[in-house]
Amino acid sequence: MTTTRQLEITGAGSRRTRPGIEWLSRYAAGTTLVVVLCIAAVVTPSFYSAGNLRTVALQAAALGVVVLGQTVALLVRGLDMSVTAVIAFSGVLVVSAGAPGQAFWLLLLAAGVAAVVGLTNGLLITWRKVPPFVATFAMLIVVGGCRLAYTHGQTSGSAPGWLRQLGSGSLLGLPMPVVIWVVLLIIFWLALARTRWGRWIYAAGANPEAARHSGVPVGAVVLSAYVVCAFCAMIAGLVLSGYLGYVDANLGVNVNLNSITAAIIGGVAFSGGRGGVLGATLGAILLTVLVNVVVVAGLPVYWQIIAMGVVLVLAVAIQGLRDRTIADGS
Amino acid sequence: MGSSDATAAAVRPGEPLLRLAGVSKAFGGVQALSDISFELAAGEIHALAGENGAGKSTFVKLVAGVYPPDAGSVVLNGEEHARLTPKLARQAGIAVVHQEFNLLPELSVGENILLGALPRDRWKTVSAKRTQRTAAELLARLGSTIDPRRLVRELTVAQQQLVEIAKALAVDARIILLDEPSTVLSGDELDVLHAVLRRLRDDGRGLIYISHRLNEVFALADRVTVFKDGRHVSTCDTSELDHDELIRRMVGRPLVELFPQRHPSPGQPVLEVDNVSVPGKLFDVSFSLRQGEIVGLAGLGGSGRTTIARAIVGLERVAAGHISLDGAPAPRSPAACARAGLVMVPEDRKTHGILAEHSVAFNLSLPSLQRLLRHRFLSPRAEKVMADRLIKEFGIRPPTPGTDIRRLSGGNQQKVVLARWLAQSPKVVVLDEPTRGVDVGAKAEIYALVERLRETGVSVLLASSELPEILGTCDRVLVLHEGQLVAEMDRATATEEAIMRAATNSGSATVSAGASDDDARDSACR
Amino acid sequence: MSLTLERPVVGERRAETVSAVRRHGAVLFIYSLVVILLIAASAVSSDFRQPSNLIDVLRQSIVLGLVTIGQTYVLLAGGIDMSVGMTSRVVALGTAVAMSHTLIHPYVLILLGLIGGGLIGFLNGRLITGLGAAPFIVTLGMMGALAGTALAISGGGPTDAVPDFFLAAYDASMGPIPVAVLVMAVIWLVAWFVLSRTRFGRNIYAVGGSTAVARLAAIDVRRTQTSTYVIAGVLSAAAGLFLLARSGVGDPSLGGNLEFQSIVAAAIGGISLYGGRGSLVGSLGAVLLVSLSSNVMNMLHVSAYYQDLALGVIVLLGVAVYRPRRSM
Amino acid sequence: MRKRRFVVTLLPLALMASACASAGSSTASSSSPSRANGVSVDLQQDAKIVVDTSKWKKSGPYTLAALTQGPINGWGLTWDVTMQYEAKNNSDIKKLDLLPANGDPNKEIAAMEDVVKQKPDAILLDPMGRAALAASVSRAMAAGIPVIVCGNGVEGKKYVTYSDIDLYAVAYSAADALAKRLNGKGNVVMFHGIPGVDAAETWKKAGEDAFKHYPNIKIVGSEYANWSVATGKEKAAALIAANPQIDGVWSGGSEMATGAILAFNDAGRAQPIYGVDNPTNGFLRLAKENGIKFNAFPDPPAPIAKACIDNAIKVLKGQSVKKFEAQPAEGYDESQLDQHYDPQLNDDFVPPMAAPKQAYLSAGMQR
Repeated sequence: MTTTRQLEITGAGSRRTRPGIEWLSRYAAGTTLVVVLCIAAVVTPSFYSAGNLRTVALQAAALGVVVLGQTVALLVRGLDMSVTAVIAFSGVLVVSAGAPGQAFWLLLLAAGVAAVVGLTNGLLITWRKVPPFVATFAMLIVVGGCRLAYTHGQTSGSAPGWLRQLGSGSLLGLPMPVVIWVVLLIIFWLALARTRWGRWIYAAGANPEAARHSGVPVGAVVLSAYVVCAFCAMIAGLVLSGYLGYVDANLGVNVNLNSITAAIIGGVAFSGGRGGVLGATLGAILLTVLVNVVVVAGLPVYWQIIAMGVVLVLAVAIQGLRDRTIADGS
Repeated sequence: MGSSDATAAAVRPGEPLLRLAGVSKAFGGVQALSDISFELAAGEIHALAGENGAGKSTFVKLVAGVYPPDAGSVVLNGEEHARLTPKLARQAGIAVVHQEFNLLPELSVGENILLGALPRDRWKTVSAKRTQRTAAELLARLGSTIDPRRLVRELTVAQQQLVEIAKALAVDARIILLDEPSTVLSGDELDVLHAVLRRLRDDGRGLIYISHRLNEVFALADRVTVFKDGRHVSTCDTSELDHDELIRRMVGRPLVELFPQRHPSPGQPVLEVDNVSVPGKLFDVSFSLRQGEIVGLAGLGGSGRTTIARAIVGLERVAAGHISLDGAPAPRSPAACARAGLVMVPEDRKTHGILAEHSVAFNLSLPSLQRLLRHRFLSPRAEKVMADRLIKEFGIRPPTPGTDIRRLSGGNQQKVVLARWLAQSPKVVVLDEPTRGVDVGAKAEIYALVERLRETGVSVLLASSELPEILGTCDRVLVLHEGQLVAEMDRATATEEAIMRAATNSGSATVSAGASDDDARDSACR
Repeated sequence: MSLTLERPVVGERRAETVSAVRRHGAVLFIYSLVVILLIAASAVSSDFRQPSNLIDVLRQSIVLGLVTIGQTYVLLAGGIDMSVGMTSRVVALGTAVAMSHTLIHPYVLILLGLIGGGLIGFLNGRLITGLGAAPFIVTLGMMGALAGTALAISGGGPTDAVPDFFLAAYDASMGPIPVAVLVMAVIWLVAWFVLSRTRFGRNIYAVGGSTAVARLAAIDVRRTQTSTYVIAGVLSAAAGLFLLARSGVGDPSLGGNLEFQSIVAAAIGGISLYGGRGSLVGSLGAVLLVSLSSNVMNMLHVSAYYQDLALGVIVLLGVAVYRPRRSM
Repeated sequence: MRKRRFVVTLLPLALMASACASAGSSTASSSSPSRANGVSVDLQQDAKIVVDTSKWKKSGPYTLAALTQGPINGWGLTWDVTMQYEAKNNSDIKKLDLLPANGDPNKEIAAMEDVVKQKPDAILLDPMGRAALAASVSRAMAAGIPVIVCGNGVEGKKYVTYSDIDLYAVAYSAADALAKRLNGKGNVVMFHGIPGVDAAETWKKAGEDAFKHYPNIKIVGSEYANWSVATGKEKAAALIAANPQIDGVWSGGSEMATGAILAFNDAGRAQPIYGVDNPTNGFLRLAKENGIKFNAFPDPPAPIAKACIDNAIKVLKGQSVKKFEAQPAEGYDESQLDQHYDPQLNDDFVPPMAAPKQAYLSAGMQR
């Protein structure tokens, strides 16, 4: 995933990991994805229609953008349960725009909300030592409550033209959200693998104490992770409402758990400091494909839900095998 | 003590408590132990010596039943075990006191000691009273009066060590393996530990004792067995050996000099610590450190050694006083301190020093990332060049920057932590227990590195619980006692006794205890 | 030998008081919030003051209480259970359907429901300890599987009505106090007792504190962890049955969000999400606080727009008292 | 070895789930009310039953408590605004306490218990679950407080009176009208609300029942989309991709139809004919802008909310009411769109109005 992870393969230690399991679990999301795609080819060939693939790409893009941020939060030993609220709030804020001239200010307002949410999350976690799950869940309720108080439940309005462009326009034949996603993916990959900040993120997640002793400003790094995550959610909110072209209070309801799940099945460790955005992105694609395949295949709703649960447990179980072999070996 | 008499009586005379015959163990292709034979008699303290990687830890795990041996047999109390499991080992009365404490900070002392077998009442409920009483009894047998109701996290390191040993007593262990129990202790704490261990020996128990402090081996052990590269080198009474001979057997060559030649040439004051206080830990401490000077910080555990080290690099909030670097106020955050050239190598390598899951290169480059940026991005090539250079310069083995650091030996890990900072060309380096858990060979290398640091004009503050280390490397010694600076000595006047006296605030009991330590050594050498 | 390591530490007594306050800070804070809320609401609303209302608050706290006890056990042993809400839903619906479609005696079905909850917990525990997979994800997967199962069982609609004795059980009272509240009090007591006074309870703390240490102390880590999931499963099942008694008919939307509510309640109550720290006393305070604030908002007719916000702020206040844990 | 054993433990999980699924679908609730010819038979019968309300008779003005869904969407807000306006302008009402459940049945059950302690003259209840609130209603009635149910039925029918449209009928009619416009043949996709929620399941059943009478209508997709425009659009996009020909869209709640209109536009496909119930102002706007052909059957919050209050006062005055007070729910199509669509109000508003427009505007529903 990152350069350091690749370097590790040259390690001289004698490990009792079985290469098959090692390989399988490293690419658990990828292998599961291939399996799902093969099943889809047999069961529902229409999955592969150009129109559907475009749909999948669009949906994966919105989730994918959040997953990037979620990955960073997970890398610093945290997680962000408040992304859903940020998605919905930023979508509502920007779309309830009246005059087109206000676009800039509304965008600024949405960015402000993301910054405040990210900073509050970060401060609660770094300064008050609140467990990330609880801190961000509290923020989920608060931001959701703020949205209700601000809008009085009213989320009416049409997406302005520029936002429509952002959500459903095309660039070089690619859907705009996909372009945004890929650009962000490259930025995140570079930032994590090839910048000082990225190293700090990994260090702060792998061993905060050691990182602090190595001159890493751990508090600021963790704080930045949550701000980054909130901004990703905000961007996803804009993309989603642009794609929708309509305001919806339920925007992004499933994204919370889906983004965490995608990152985890993509090989990002709950315990921090391990994994990367490429794997997490594979996880996001797997999840989106899975949701789409069960719809296209016309499975009854309870089978849809059960299938998702089982695939999830399987993917994590494969990773579990690897962690266990590592634990046994050391 | 009635119960200990019973224990002694249970051992059949003539038969060793533990006997290993021709035991071998390999991991992957690596032979960790080959053809080891070993005997532990009742009522002896048997030291195990050897460099890191000699197979001591494997030996401990083998006896504890964690690993089954590939060949050979383990005989416990005259009974042969082909497949010893942790459970069987426990039942046979084997207990291990590990190098890292295995205590639960959120539970009470009593619960920690009796964990897994808490005494119960008629109704199968855990009896708080009996837990307390039993734990207090066990602690009393170790000569301690720690309140069993206190939470472990509230104890000092030395007290935690006693709790660890009390755990072994709780299961009425007849064979106690102690894996470097003394590394965190100093001075009178060490004396207490030794007294406790002797008492256990006199009870008729067998103790296997691993330590890198050779003085201790001579002071405490009846016999010593030396391992090298997984092989048994020798077993003999400590009285048959002397210091140099033991080292020779361990390293396989005579060690000319553990400490390097010192070349002190102190310059201008670099670091000024002025009336610094940290609430509850440190009171009004003042001293200064000059360029190219190595100053030792001595004191008992909990005396504020580590606190002052942490305060200097911004890891402790200073309530009063000033710290200045080159005449200007020193930065107050660890990150800013690092940028200003004020760095610390922490005591606890595993939790504070290394990123275990990452590569050597990752660990080496962490503080120097700024210098690896090419057009704002990290250059993998620059990183590799730097890592290769440092690995070569510091003799880090294996010399592969991509290896996960957790696969390196303790000494090599410590070299990585040191090398990380040298790449930064710092002004002041604070070392906290730099050789803890490091073998003799690596120790010498680390001392040489410290001396080299000084030669490049770096000032070093060395906090250590090992007095020979302080005396062997430092130009000046500061002694702390309960958060206060109680003495300052230069190289010429400092002796172990003088430091000890200051560190204990000249408590007469401790001095005499120190003397008894010497007596013990004398008798062993005779 | 008169050697001792007991050296007086500077300001020890004061430090001990401080540490005691700090140790129980979260719990003290929660109970003071409860008291403040009680006093403030009593001063403002006469409806709130009525003893019958306060008893109602207690009864309303039962569902969350049951689930939170289970969640507390799981969290203390170092796990997390996201499937508790759906467990209660599946058990409630399954029992309701079985009561009207089989001839098995309802009492037996109630027992079977509890056993079913335990089995779900057992499966969670085995998957987590056996595969070494992250508890969050395993139980999340279980939550999905159970949600689907609940839909399949109910066919999406309400089930038949349950027998009358079941409803009566909810309404039964001894004097002014509902039997359900008394039973709940007993469950809290037993749960607290088991956790603090039995070997099993102390083992849970040990496992949550450090699996390595627990293993060295000859504690069966896997069994201990699995047991906590079983307990959570059984208690969630009980919560589901209680929900069923409250509604009289199995509703396929029962038990939603209980997983989040229980985790947040436990966390507010001072249970460490990293395991090994906290007590049921804190959890109880948090459950009371949540039930109380919802009741107060109903009594004071707080606008719907601001109810969520108010609840969120209370949660934030509750968790913001966290303090850095002193490391060893 | 151990690991393999645990992988095997996954199988029972899957088996258990599938067993439950198959067992469940066969034993699925039999308690569903009797229905025939596109209407709920039991409600038709209830509409003939006259309830004697003399035992509730009291002199006014009255204190009422209303447990509502809450403003989590336009439907709920329209409801609340209407009730609040009525409460302020009806001289028979001294006080109306509005307790929104924000969609959560557990919260509503707790609120019921709280309210019973406050002893209002009557409780007006929009139940968040037919089943979930059943016992609560009996308990309130047992405590001597008349419960007037509106907006959704309650199992057991222990309430005094129930005012609503026939939920089953509107969805059935929407499907029936759609099928007729398709001349009884073609490919249709169906959208439903939240799985397990009453209205969604009732409407789903109604739609399926209606289409059963048209053998040449093929259901090519049937998806839950949580009454969310966003989810509706996502699912519609997947179904559009999977099916080259879609002639009709039936949506149990117009939110998913709204999403489908957007999805068809994005895919560049011709818009199908829509059959929806509960048309929102937003659906009507998009229908107007895109020239959509549709049949819509309202589930109008404002008139039902008003009727709810009126019936409560009738009960308290001792006037007779029916067990089921049916509210009018006349369907309409695109030709009557302008009579229903109000461009001054926003997308969330659900027409028609039962209070003056100003009340809705000042509640934040202006466009």
